[in-house]
Amino acid sequence: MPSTTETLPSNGRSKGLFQNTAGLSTLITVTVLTLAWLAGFASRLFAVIRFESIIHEFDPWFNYRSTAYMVQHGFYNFLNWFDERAWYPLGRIVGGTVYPGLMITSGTIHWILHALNIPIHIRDICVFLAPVFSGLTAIATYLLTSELWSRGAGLFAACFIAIVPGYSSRSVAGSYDNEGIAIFALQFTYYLWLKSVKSGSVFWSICTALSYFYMVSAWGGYVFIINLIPLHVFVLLIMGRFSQRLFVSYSVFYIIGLLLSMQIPFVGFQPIRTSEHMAASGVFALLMAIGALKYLHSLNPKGQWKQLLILGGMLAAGLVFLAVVLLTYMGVIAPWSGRFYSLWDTAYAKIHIPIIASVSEHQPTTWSSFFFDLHVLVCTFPVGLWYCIKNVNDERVFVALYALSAVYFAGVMVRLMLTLTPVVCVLAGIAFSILLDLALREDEVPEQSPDSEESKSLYDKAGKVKKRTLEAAPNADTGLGMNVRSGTLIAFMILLMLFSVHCTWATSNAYSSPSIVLASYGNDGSRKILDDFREAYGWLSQNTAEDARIMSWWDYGYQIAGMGNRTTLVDNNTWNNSHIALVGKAMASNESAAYSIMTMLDVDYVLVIFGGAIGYSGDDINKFIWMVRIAEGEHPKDIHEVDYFTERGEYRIDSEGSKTMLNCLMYKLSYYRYDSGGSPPGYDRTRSALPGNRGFKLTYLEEAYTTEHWLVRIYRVKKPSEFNRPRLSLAKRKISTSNTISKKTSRRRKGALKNKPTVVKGKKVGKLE
Amino acid sequence: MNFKVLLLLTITITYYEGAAQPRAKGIEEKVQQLTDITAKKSVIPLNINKFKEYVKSPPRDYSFVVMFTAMAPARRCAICQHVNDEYLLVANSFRFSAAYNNKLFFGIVDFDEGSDIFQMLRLNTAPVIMHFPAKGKPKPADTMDFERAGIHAEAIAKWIQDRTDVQIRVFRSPNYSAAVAFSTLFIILAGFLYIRRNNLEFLYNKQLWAVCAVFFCFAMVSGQMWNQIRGPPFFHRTKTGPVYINGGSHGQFVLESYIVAILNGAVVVGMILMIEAAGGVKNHDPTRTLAEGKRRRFQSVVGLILVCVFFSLLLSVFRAKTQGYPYSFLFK
Amino acid sequence: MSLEIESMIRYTSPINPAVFPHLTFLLLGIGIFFTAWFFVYEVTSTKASRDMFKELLLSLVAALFSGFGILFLLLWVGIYV
Amino acid sequence: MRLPAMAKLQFTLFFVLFLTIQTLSASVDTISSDIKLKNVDRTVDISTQLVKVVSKIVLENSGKSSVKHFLFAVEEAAKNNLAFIGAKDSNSKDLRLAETTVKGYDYVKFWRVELKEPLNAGATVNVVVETVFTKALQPYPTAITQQEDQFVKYVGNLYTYSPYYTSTQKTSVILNTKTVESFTKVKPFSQVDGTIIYGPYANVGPFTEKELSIHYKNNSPFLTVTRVERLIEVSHWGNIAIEEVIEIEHTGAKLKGPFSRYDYQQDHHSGPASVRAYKTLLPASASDVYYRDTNGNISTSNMKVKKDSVELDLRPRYPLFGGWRTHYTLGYNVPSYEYLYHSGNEYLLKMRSIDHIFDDMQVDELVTKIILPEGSTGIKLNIPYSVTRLPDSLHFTYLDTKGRPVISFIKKNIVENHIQDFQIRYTFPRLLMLQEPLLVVGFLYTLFLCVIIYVRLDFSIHKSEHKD
Repeated sequence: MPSTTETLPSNGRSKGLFQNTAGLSTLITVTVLTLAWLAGFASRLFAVIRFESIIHEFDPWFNYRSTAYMVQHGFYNFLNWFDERAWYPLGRIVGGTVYPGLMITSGTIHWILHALNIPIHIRDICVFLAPVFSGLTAIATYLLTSELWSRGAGLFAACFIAIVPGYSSRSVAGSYDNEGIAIFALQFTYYLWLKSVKSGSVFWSICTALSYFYMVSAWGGYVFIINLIPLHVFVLLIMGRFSQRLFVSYSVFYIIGLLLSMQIPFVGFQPIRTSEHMAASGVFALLMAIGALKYLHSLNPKGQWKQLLILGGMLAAGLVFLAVVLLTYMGVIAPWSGRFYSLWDTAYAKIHIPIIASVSEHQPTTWSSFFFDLHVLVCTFPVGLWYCIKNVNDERVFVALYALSAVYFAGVMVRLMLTLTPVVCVLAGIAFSILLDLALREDEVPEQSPDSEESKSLYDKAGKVKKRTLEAAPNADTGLGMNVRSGTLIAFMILLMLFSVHCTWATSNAYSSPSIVLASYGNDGSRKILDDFREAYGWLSQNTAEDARIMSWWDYGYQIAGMGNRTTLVDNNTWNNSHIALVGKAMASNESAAYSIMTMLDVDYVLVIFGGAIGYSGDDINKFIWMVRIAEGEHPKDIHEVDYFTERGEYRIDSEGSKTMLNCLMYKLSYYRYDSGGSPPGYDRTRSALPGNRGFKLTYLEEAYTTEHWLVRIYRVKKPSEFNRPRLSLAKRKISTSNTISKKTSRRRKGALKNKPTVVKGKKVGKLE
Repeated sequence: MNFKVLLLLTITITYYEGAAQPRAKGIEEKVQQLTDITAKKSVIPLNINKFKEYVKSPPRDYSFVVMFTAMAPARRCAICQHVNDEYLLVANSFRFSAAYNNKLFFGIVDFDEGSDIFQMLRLNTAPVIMHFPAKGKPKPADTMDFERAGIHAEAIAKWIQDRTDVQIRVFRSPNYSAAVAFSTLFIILAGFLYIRRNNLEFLYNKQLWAVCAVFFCFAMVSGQMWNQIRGPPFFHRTKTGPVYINGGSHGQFVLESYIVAILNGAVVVGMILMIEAAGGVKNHDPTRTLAEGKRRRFQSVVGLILVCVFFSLLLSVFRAKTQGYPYSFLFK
Repeated sequence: MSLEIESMIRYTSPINPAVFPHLTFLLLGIGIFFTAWFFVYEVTSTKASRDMFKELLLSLVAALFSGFGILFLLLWVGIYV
Repeated sequence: MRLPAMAKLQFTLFFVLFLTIQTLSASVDTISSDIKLKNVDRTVDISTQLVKVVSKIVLENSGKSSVKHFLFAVEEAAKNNLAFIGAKDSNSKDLRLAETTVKGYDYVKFWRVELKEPLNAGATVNVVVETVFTKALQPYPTAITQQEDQFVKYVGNLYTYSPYYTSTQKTSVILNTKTVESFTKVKPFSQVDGTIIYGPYANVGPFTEKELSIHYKNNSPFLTVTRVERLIEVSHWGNIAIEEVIEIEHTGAKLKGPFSRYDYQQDHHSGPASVRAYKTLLPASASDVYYRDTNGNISTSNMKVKKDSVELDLRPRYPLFGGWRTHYTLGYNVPSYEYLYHSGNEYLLKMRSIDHIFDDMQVDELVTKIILPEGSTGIKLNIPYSVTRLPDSLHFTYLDTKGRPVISFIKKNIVENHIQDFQIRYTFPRLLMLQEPLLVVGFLYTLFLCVIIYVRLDFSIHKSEHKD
């Protein structure tokens, strides 16, 4: 962390140079924040330096595509954009199903730059948006923390969040996703909220509402805000910390925030119709009730108001709660959505929503990934929490709640580590600043005790250090003493060093691969670029019909649309489970059954990812079992997960594998004429096994293209007229194949072996015997 | 429908056989008896004779699902009870469902009644749920695999549907236990507060709250949620002795998470010690005696050692789990 | 056609592209130094101890040097304006 | 958006058409009877995707008066495929050519070749006329599978097509292959390895046509550049940036049936008609070359620096089979002293209007845009061959205020022989070069002024200091 280590020298440089501490503090703050910004920006550029300025894995491609669309066609056309390239034949109303904040942000930047005749391509703006915003996040964190504790703590927190892997994991250059800007909006909203609670001014609460509006437009995680702030208010009420300031700030924020948030097409009426938002309105009602009671109390200060107040408050709370429950049962308010519900009932998703469970980032979090993402912060932020609670006030209540809820969510889902990271940085910053502050302060400070409340910050430490070095000797034995202090200092500098190197390492090794371009390293350290994805998408975009429909598993939908510019059936916005299940069914069923599905969806090409040749583990065969599960969820009659496992319940693709597995479409498309890939020929490096069913022929599809390393395989679905047998017999075959596929295909394969002993087959025969 | 074809086939065959050997019970008779028993209780307890008669002997047009278990407390089979409940649940919901027909029956064999059945089927574990198809011998897939499917009633129902195309919707009597527990807890709490209503300042004891919060953080950060969802073993036993730390970064043992929580805690305690030694955040200027100075020096040194040692321990544990992690501090 | 190609001389840049990086570092360095000085002066001087002329001078020098520095930076990275 | 541009383009096209018609109607020639072709030695090179015809003509003036020029004719069938025509005399000096017409022969395309010095009566002169035809070779069969060879059919004229009487002539067709399915057999002819020689034929009258058709194997790359957009950006800071946006299609026999990566990997001879890679020659001084498409860099390419050129071995993302297309962007920088000349404020840019893309290339459409520095005036363009000049436009980029003038012209049906220099003259006051840096300086200075004013305005910094 260059920046924190930078702060002390900058102190040293500026020591005694100026007397005006106020200006000096501003100067140092600005310097540190700038350095934090630079460090954060620089530490996110590994991907660009190693590869190129390119949009990363999946969702960013959609964001990029819609941003480009907006830049080209203007904002209103974007809001009304009906994308017929996605979810064929349903299509997708993009304007109404995205959080447009991201696109608007980068679109605005693009517009400004071009107004200044700076012709930067929109792609580059998208690539570098997140790193730039990380700097803003650092500043927002600084503001938040200095509201909470002190400016020194704020600087620490800013430097932490600038480079902590838990945040840079989602904001490296190229990962153009909502989180990149949402975290900034989150922190800034919280800062403004604390400001408004502190000051109780309408201005700040309106600012809060506006920032909240930006957050709503940017990310679905705004629900976290709209539940955390009411929780804060509620807890304050319970603690008997009701005040006019609270009343004003919350009611203004709630009303304006509600109205603004409903302006986002995608959100629409959810804020008043869904349970996720009910806490806010409930607390609002409660606050109103208590405000009224307070007012009554103020009318007549005598009498048994206290009991009445408590009683009335409880009554109001009960009423609100009952009302919400009642409305939910009446169906006026939608119950919690699955994704949200799975946060509480942790087993829910696994049983009911395989699509959510299938995503790796929805898994619970192990301690090692906590440590990986937060390193030293993970074991220092409880200290900050401790002291925040020990000397509590309104805003520290808030940060405590923030920490507790965020840490719970992070425990449930790896993905929500993102919401935990900022608060961890804040609290750890507080902890470090307390400690170093004390370690650097003199022992007896009679004349400084008055201003010591504010001197609890970074900038005037160094000056004191220099001072105390002069006359440390006399009171060394009564106080901590020089050695201890310097020991502390050195130790913690080492910790921070470790933290910074860890952050750099983690960001560069774990979070900086575009996953579009793969790099394989030879023994001599030479790097080989595997560019198969772009090869395949480029082929699609150039050599297929404009309106060709590509069937693939949903992971690749956005990339096909973004790079291949072709129509897809399903994509990463998994809004229609049954459609995905249909594709899964097609992949999971045998060729003829799949063909009927594909003709039903008039598919022209099928695209599968096959890593067997280069040992790429994230390919479709490894994801296949999820396709089966999702398909089974919708079509329990036709697809049974059990059929794809061996008798012993293993999932394997070699000759031991189950018949259904060896004859399903996905298997055939992956291994069709796959005989290269090292020795023995046809050896699957990913599964490290020899495919069980080989040398088969495809009746209904033909290989259209296969990339250089076999990573992407594209097949063309033949038209009914193109079969090597009359159209009529198709119907017959479909009936007859219901449960005797295995025999049929095996017989057909034998026939093929006998009839056409080509070189390949000859080799294989040799292998088989 | 393919299954229907099979059924027809079996029926014809069984008819033929029935004609062939009159002394074996006719199919209708058996079905009749079974239906009668089922009318009384949804799961038919089987001893060796009944088992032979209803389940093994050929003329059958119904498929039989049998659970082999050991319910006797002497057997000390904890899971058996659990599986039994779920199994009963399935059986009942089939019994009282609209899809009820006499093509599927549920049986139960307790080890203490029918140990010879266990021997006959060469079973040496319990509980086992097996399906005896209407025709042919049970295939390996006819034995339910608890490891993969789990022992929930839904899983059993699903498995049954796989084997015999009979679909069973499980009617779980809604589970109020959680609600009840919560309400009781709430009532107790309320009552407690009501009793202590004249001195509630323990509620305002920040120490208490802080401790709770910090411990919650430790629990979460050490991955207790993961344990709760994934249910890993407490620790791993190998020939070379017990292993406490899971090798991979994607897994962890329960004990491991406790260890990590303790390490974190130690670091936190160390830091707090140092801060308190240095005078705490409320800088009440500390008393200036030599003894006091010594104590504070000692305390902060202890805190420093705690922080450094335990953090580097944590780091080395993490390093052991993460392949190719280059950095370490104090210890390898 | 006023003059023929033979009578013309080959056009080379007024500044040898090889020295762009050095120029960039030099000018930007000076520019940043003055900018820093300017800002330090701004934040650390009270409104009493502020000298308009000095501010203007500082900012002008800073602007000049960093302006040319930025230009050569652009040229160096390949944006030929 | 693009419609007005189209409209403009159309308008200019009509305008130019109109002009050409004017000129044509102006130049009408007659076939003088006293010119004879003593001997014509014609080589037809059809070993690539182009048809290059080089006819060495011995011209004889059998009349009384001397002649200054003669006519060269292109038969009706081939005249639409004609991409380039050029004539040289015996010591290979270029002769001036002008398109013309002849009464009664409207269907034929005539070119008037101006001789350097008039040909006296009875004298002879040697003239070499080179013509290049594109799209004259038809793949037959039109669709082949991955493993098959590509066969094409050439249909031409057995005799030299000429408005004059030809005494003796000889035609040798270069195929570079022995596998010839069929070819016209008119005695005397001989087939020596890779070449078919017809003739000599004696005494052929004017305008005689006889079909010559050859059906043979031709696996040479049939790549057509459907469109090139060449952007030349001149900067007076010593650099000329060139960017070419290229769209390529394989116009040989279409790929029939599946593409099998397995077969393609097994032996390197599989897919004989497919194009794995090709070489592009850049100027020797080209630096920081980039090669990318809309999805980012194309990592499969490597660069060899030769002494007289930079050879770029471009591999498209995927091999090109019949009917497959690809597109990419190729850009590089060259120092200005290579191509830019000046005296005082007068500048002259002398550059290739199109550069080498691959050997024997055929380009359907070329758009060349030249971006001159901001503030350059008096722009004059001249090009060795006729092009369609598009209306000038403005281009805005870094630190521009009123935009840079853009000169652009368009030409269709281009082959390698068109790689020639254009010249563009303009005046540019050198002081304008200071404009950009001063822009930046002014911008920064205003920023600083804002800061100064802000500090004067607002003292909340101090207040906020004391507050928390």
